[in-house]
Amino acid sequence: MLEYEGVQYKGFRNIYNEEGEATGFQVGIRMIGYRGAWLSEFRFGYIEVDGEKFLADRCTFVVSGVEYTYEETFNLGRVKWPLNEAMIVRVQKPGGLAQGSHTVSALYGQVASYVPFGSGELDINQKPGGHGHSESFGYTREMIIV
Amino acid sequence: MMEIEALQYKGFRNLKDENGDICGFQVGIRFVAYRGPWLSQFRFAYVKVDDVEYGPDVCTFFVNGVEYTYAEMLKPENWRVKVQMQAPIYIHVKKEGGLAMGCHRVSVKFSEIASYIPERMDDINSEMFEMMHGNDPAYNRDMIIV
Amino acid sequence: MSTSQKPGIHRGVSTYCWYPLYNVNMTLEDSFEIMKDMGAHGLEILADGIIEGYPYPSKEWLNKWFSLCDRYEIVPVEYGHWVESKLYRGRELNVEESLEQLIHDIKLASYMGFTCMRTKLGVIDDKLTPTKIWRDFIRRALPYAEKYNVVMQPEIHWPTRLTDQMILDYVEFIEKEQTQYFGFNIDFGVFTTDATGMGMPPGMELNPSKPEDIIPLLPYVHCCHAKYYNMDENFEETTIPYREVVQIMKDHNWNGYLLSEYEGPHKEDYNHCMTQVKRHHVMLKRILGE
Amino acid sequence: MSEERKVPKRGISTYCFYPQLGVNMDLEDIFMHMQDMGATGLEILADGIIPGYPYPSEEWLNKWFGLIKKYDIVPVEYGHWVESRLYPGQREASLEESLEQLIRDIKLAHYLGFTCMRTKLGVISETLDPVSNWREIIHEALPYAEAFNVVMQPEIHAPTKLTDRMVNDYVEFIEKENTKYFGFNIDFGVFQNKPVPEMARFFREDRVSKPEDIIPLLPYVHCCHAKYYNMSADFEETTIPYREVIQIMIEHGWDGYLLSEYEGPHKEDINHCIEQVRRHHVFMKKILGQ
Repeated sequence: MLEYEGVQYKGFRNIYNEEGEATGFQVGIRMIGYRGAWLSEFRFGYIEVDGEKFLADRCTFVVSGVEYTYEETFNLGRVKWPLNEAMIVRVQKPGGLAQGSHTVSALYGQVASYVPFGSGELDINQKPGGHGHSESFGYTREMIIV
Repeated sequence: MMEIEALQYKGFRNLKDENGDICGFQVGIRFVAYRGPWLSQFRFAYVKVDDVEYGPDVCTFFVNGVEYTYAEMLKPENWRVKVQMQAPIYIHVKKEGGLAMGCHRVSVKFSEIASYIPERMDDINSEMFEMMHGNDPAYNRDMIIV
Repeated sequence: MSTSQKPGIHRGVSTYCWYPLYNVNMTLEDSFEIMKDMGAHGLEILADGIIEGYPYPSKEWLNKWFSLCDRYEIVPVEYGHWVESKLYRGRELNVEESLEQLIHDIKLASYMGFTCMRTKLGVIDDKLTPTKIWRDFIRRALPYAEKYNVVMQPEIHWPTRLTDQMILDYVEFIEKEQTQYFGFNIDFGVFTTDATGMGMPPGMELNPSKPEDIIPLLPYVHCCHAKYYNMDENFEETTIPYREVVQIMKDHNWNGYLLSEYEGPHKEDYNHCMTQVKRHHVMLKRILGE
Repeated sequence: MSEERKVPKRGISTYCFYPQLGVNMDLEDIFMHMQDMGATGLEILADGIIPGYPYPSEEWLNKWFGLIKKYDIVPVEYGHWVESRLYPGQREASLEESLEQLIRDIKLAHYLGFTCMRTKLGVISETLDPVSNWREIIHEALPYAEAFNVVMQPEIHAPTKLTDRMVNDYVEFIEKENTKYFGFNIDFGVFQNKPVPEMARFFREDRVSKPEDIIPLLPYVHCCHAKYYNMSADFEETTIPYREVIQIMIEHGWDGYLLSEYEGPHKEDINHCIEQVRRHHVFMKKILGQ
């Protein structure tokens, strides 16, 4: 099941290479909406942890088990981020996150052709958010790395 | 999915007999617990709607799709049938004309025998149930008949 | 009127009413149970979010779909989908690409038993004017709509008004094409005085369509979003003149489904949404004299 | 190779989320949290977790083995009950009725990959003394436990004390039977020495066990319920002397599983439960030197 919030608690942990060194961390995000996004319509702003923003260049995005760079999503108009699935954002950060509690935020969204405003590019100075629907929340959460 | 309450909103409706006349109403319940009882360990006192109590004599119970009277459930050989946790029990209450359209105050009093708890607790009419669930929103809900 | 629906005005529900709760603490079957509770059999789904594996659902999921519809006596009415004009950065979808999406959805909607589609077109301005090439790909999709017996319907949604130019363009197109397979879903939100359910902020007062504005359009309307923003304890919708609108539809022998669609506050609160939809259907039953 | 320091291992019980299961959580969600925390030891409560219990379908069993592999889960303890008041009027189940339940669970626990069982016997007194024929029941079941390689363990749970006669009876039985297939799960709640905020009325000052009371019992303990009632913001369990108990376990080379089991307030609040279990495992990693 998904958690109601945009940022998911499940899946929040450090990630390690074969030698067992922490190379970064991962966090799940879900679309609080009524339709999944074609990858070419997915828009990413940032993952922010304790004030440090990680932009697309330091992230990869896992959907249905397949990992994509942000650029790779631009032309994928027939691959769907399913609504009932959390996208796992893998963030490069040597040493990963320290054990303990962190303030984790995310800014992301999807282009909606049926609404008038722009191409959906996200300004990284925007505050965390997803879709701008009134009933969506949980784009900033206190979460613990064990 | 089930609702977190013991008394389920889903399933709350009037029931029709073969020739389409309303012959009663339905209420779903679930055990907010880590296990369900064997059928013969199920205990039921009443479904109460707007202060009218409907006891076991006017109720039948749908467990895993099979309909039982209360007496049938308590038969010794039914200790081999387990109340599954993955779905509610639906109670069919006989009441000519069913419930009027509109909002009703619904309460339910049921429990189970747990051998690992002292026998004193077996009596459903002990004041223990009232103390624990008297005005517990999980056992008392305002629900609408459409 | 699309062929397979029985005459009269019938009640239904859109899965939109619970969209933030799906896959959190609700499933499609849960909404069917609630519909059965209310005797509201008409269904609208938003295909993209509801159909697992969209746009290529597995055989297993489709089998489950048909058995659930059968078991809960669900009447598939409206299949909500989108023609994604802004699928790629920097350009609009061309006619061929739009047609590919549209035809796929027509086939899937028909296969799943739907008779109407809520066809959401890409827009190019704040008045929600559709993409310039809409006539080109809708015209080329009409033979498919006819073959698969589904009506394509853009949704007329506030702030658009029933008397806007866009509506006249749609009617002109339908008359010119002489087609029954293009029409529109009128969202009752066009009649609302308060699209928040909590009172419009000062200076943002709405200029809603009047109930009688619907009359000339009724021949082209196959189902409606029975929008509700706030149901009070007396089972009244406090922002939309429901009785007037439905009376006009009855007087003009309109046939079709009113599909409840909640857009008020607290959509994350299961019990709130449950109470609101049930109050809505008590009101609809009273107005429809059921 | 340096002698690997024997240290208790971390896991969790599905009991931590029981009000959420089937509502807004499923078993796979719990497995993901376990992987997040590196706490891969698992306790399930069989009756509630296994759909179709006690006869799970082939399909569910396949899914079970798939999930265990996918999330590197170590099945540790299979919680089950030997009911003694099965139907109205019955005060103690017969030996046959008891064995029918127990042997069936031994086989299912083994098949699912578990090595321990939390065997909850019926009680006949306010101080939770087990049914009078518990020795015959366990004695007859021992050959099955051995054949299927699972250890049956009643749980020693507050208000029972480690020095109570009941515990002594168990030890006497084990020595007499000279068996490795009967022991007990010690629930850390027996060491609780401070009341739980908001639940003070349940605390019994007179029934607190001292950490050293565990020493003579360690040979018979295969896993423990790492009970926690209240984890503070700085990752401390505020009601149980964890450090002393775990220090003793390490000194005596005990390296079984500590299975987190939450029994504090607000169990219906999913975010509270997630945060409490994560704080618990930060705390346990610290005192286990991981």
